[in-house]
Amino acid sequence: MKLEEFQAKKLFDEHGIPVPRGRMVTTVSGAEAAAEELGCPVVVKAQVKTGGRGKAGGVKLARTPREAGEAAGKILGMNIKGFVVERLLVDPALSVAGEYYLGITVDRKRKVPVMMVSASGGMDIEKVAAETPEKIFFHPVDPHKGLRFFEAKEMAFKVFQGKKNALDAASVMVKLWRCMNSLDATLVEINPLARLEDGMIIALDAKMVIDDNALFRHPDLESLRLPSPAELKELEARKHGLSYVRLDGEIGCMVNGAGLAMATMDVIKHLGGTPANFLDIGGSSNPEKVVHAMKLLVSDDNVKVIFVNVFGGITRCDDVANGLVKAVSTVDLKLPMVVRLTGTNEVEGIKILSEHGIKAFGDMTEAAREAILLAGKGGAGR
Amino acid sequence: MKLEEFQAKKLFDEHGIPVPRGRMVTTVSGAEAAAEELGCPVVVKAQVKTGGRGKAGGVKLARTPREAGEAAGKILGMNIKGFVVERLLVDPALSVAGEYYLGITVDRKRKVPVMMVSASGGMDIEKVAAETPEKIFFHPVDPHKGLRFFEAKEMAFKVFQGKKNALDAASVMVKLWRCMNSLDATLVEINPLARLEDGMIIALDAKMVIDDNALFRHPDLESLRLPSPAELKELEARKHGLSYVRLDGEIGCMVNGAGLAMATMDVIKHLGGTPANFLDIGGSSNPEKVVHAMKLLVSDDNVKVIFVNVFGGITRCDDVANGLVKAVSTVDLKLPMVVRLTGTNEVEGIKILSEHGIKAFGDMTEAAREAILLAGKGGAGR
Amino acid sequence: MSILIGENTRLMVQGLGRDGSFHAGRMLRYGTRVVAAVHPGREGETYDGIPVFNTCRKAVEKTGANCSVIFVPAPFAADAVLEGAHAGADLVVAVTEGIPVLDMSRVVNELDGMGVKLTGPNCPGLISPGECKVGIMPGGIFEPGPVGVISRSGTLTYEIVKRLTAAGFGQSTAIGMGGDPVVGMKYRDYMELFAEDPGTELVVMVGEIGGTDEQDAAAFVAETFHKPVVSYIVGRSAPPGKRMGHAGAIISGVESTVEAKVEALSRSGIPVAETIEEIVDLVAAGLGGLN
Amino acid sequence: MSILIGENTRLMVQGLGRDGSFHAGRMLRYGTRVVAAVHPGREGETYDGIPVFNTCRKAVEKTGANCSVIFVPAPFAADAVLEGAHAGADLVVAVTEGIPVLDMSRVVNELDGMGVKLTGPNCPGLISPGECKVGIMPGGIFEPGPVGVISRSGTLTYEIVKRLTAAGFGQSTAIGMGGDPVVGMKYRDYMELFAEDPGTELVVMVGEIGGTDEQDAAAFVAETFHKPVVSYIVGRSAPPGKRMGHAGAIISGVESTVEAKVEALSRSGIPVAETIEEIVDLVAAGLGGLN
Repeated sequence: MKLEEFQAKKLFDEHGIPVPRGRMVTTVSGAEAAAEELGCPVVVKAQVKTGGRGKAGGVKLARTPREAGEAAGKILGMNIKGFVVERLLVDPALSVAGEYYLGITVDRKRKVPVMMVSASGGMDIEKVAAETPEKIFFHPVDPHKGLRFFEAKEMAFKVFQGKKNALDAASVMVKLWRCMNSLDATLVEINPLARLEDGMIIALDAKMVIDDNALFRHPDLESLRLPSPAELKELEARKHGLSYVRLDGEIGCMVNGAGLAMATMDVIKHLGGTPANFLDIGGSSNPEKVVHAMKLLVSDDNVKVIFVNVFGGITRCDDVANGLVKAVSTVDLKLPMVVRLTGTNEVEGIKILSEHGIKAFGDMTEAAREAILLAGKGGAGR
Repeated sequence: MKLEEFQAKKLFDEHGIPVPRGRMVTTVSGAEAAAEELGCPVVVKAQVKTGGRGKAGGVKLARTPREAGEAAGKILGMNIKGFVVERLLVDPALSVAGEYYLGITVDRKRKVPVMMVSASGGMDIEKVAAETPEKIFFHPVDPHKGLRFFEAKEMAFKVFQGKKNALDAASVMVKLWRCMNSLDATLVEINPLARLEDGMIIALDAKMVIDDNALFRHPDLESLRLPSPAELKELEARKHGLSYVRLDGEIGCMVNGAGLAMATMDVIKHLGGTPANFLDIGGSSNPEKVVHAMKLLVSDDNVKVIFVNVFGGITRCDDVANGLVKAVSTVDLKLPMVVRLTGTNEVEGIKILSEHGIKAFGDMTEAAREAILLAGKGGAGR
Repeated sequence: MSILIGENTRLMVQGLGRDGSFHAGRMLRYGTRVVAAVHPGREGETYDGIPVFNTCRKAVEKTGANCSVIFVPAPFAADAVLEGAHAGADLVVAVTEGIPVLDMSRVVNELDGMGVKLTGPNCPGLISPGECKVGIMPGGIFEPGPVGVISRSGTLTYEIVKRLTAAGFGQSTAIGMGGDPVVGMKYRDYMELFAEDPGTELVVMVGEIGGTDEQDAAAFVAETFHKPVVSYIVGRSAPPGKRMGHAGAIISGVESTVEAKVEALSRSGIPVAETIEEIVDLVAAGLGGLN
Repeated sequence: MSILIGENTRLMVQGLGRDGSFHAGRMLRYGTRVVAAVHPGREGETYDGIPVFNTCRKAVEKTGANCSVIFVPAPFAADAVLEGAHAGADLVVAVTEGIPVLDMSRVVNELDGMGVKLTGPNCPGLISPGECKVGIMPGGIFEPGPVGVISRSGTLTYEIVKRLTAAGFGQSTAIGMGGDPVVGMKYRDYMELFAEDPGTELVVMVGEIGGTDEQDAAAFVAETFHKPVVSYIVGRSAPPGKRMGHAGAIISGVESTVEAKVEALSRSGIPVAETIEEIVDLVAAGLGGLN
């Protein structure tokens, strides 16, 4: 679960990390009032769960409350990489003397959280990583022992000048790790971590991703979910045990297993078709799941044909067949459907389908060809 | 810092360990009101920071609020091993089906916390340990990884019958460790951990000792300190960097270092005298400490002679000498004083003393003999 | 011949829920020596002839189990892996999906320190066809043979294995290493074992978008792995993740796209199949080249 | 001859506060090779000719320090021990008093795993007379010689050493192992080293009430230590601790009184002095018995 900046800053604050005392607002008048209350100048920042917000014009400086309102008017409703801006963070504008980068994420390769620190903070940290990697310092965190102060201190003295700056930064590092660990985050990031002219070390931005799988330990965090419309659909799918991502193609795919789902999309594209989505129905045999998956597919107007590709393992083909039969009648399916069914209880599954007039392929490539052919006839069935 | 039962139970409760919903009271009428509110029968329990309370008559069952008041009247003011009862815990009396022992403390030998569990809970667990040690199960806790559920489960299935009891007990174990770890306790103990007739696993008693050295991390816990008059004196000493325990002898000792302080007491006793106290002035050279130590010694009416035994190391003899000179005048010392001073800056120290008419011994045994001799003349100087 | 699991595997099944009990029976009937099941509160029972214990420690004591497979629900699965490992399993196979990643980081590090091997989590397990199955794969599509299979995915592996078997290329051991960000053994760990296994003549490596495991494996193969390797990578048309923050990109240092992986593999001399069908051809060529 | 510290010791001093800076100078003048001091924010300075660094890692890199002594205040001392150990010290001596016991439990376990030795905390340190002093003892009372001294206390050690020196019995190495519930090395760890040290002919073991370290040492001596050992235990007239809870008593299993310790020592053939004066006689007898 990705958090928006204002949410991450609140959690950082609760863990003792210095952050500006900003206000989250959703309207032009709210932004004006916040600027009035905080005192100008302020920064008006789009709250979107993606990077590149600054370059897209989603962050503006305002010297008066009126300017803050104008900035809010421009930013609200903006579409930044698919996210429509609904919320703004109005932060006091601070006098920055230096910008640093600080982040911790789980490294797949080392299999532990790794902290990254750099004196080259600000917008282009990935460019720094690519062009001058020596400017970024890495420190693996022992997941049992945690990040200790002496480790943070060693990192801090490489990047920050002077005792106070270094020890303050080390303290932020330790608190950032504790925040990550206690809330089961998979990413915490401060860019920039700023040194102000008055000497304070403070988080001017905040990114945080909570591990969905750990939310059972943090029921209170569930309320922080502010899904965009696209995310809402994915979330609804997730609730039914489905993993769904919408694309822009014509062939609606329903597959068991993420790897096979990707292979299915690849073969469609390889043969000249366009997949409408990624949809993994996972590894259980519940016919209801198939019904939900079908509803999801037909709710997308772009979809011209349904392509079901199931290789039974844990999933049993007869269960899938029963689910499909039920789904077709439940959603009153008007679109053509191509089914490929093989694996555990294949014979039983195919029998069920054929009793309901549904043909099943044994080979996925053949089935994909048929689906593309039908999609080419484009919505004829509609 | 030892806690009283009602305090420990509150902290256990905050960590999710089931405890009875009792009330702490300090008066007879308070006990009656609590019994009324909780519903009878209730147990009225003396709150003292020592064991053996039950045998001393400090725990009574009451079937009516009036009985609760009567019990409170008997227990309040009772002296249990030097602790005068000022507070009572009134707990609902529960129907107990089984009593178990559960404790965690830091094992000096293994150097890690060790959990102990036994089906032989109740009063005489030390007897069980001595006579049938096989009835107590030990489990060392990795201080970095903590007590994991699977470890607790293994222990629980050795001691508790049935899935629910074992898993509930395992859960209490894990929570007890977390309570210990998060509050820096050196001891947490539940005796008995009871299985009620309704199947609940619950802590009927609670003992907890917080590490004084870790209180800087838990400033909120400082308010839990409820010192008895004797403890108050030790606490006051502690504030001035002194470690003090009163005894019943005649020779007031002031020594630097716990080992040498014990050796001094031993030599006094070996030579036929009686030490009035243990007093370690520690390892720093602050003359003010010596003044405070002197005040502490003369506040004890039993003391007939002051015996100062200092071996300079970090502590410098000249600092001690200056402190003594100041102390003698500050408290207007009427008692005879024997000083033994050697080690770092010995020459300077002895010179200061002799300028003020104070003789210093070089050998501690000789000095001890002199102190005993003077004590024998008993308060002549008074 | 095979790696990791075989005739000497004495398996305990942790978690006799719906999936655990179903697959305990399936593994048993495949020929795996399922010697124990662990489910708190059911000690003394038998399930499908398998004795049930409250704890892994007891199970190992009584049955000499040396391998464990985890079907425990996600919130308790990390603890279950530790229980299996501390009780004495040399190899733990975690089928469970949805374990928190920091939990797994702790578990993987602890198991590494103990010298206990871990496959998964979120994986279909391992199978040494004809000998032993530890996991949830449909046993029927596998046949003994000279091809080692390592994959990050489950059903895609079945898809590929079915074609290999149909073409006459049996498998020594097939492994689904799991799709989570932090898993136990990875391609190169399994390849080190395949390198020593006389029964394995060629390895099929099935990868996907994300991470850099395939690149690491490619580097390892180029340096020290002397058997032919054939590869296939899915995810060309996968939706790009809406990435948040830069830490991930900084840490991996390289791109985790299909193209980047294919390039790394090709540079290491590993042929990459364009389609699933082509895998069989590449295997045929690889094995043919041996003779 | 000596154990643990000597001519090859290259010491860094962690914490240049009041005590740290005072004793850095003292150690230097005793002859210890104090090669570095560590105090955040003072890198580039020198103190008493000793170069100062922000971190131990830098200090070790630049000076090759292999031993560290901790004068850092209690709330930060456990972290400082870890810093010294992880930077490369083989031996860390923690003088600081008042470190939380669970912190020390974690630190001691981590150092054990790393193979780094720890003396203390809450200890006066070690001295190999004439060669090297790492700690806070008054150097003047010590003389080189054949007696190893291990004690749980500071000033009591000085009391005893002064008498030994006056009687002509110099010391190989004298150690205050620290009085806290959890400390690094204990009697038997030091005895293992004394056993291998040709310069040590006899060991004086100074114990006190509490714990069972003396009993453990007695058992070790009876089994495997072949040099004469002389002992002294204080605390006969110490006030009994107002004990809370039973866990401590259950765990030790035996009594931690002076009497129990004396009995265990005697049973192992270790003579126990009744008075401080008697220690010298026992040492004389022990060394005399050698010739």
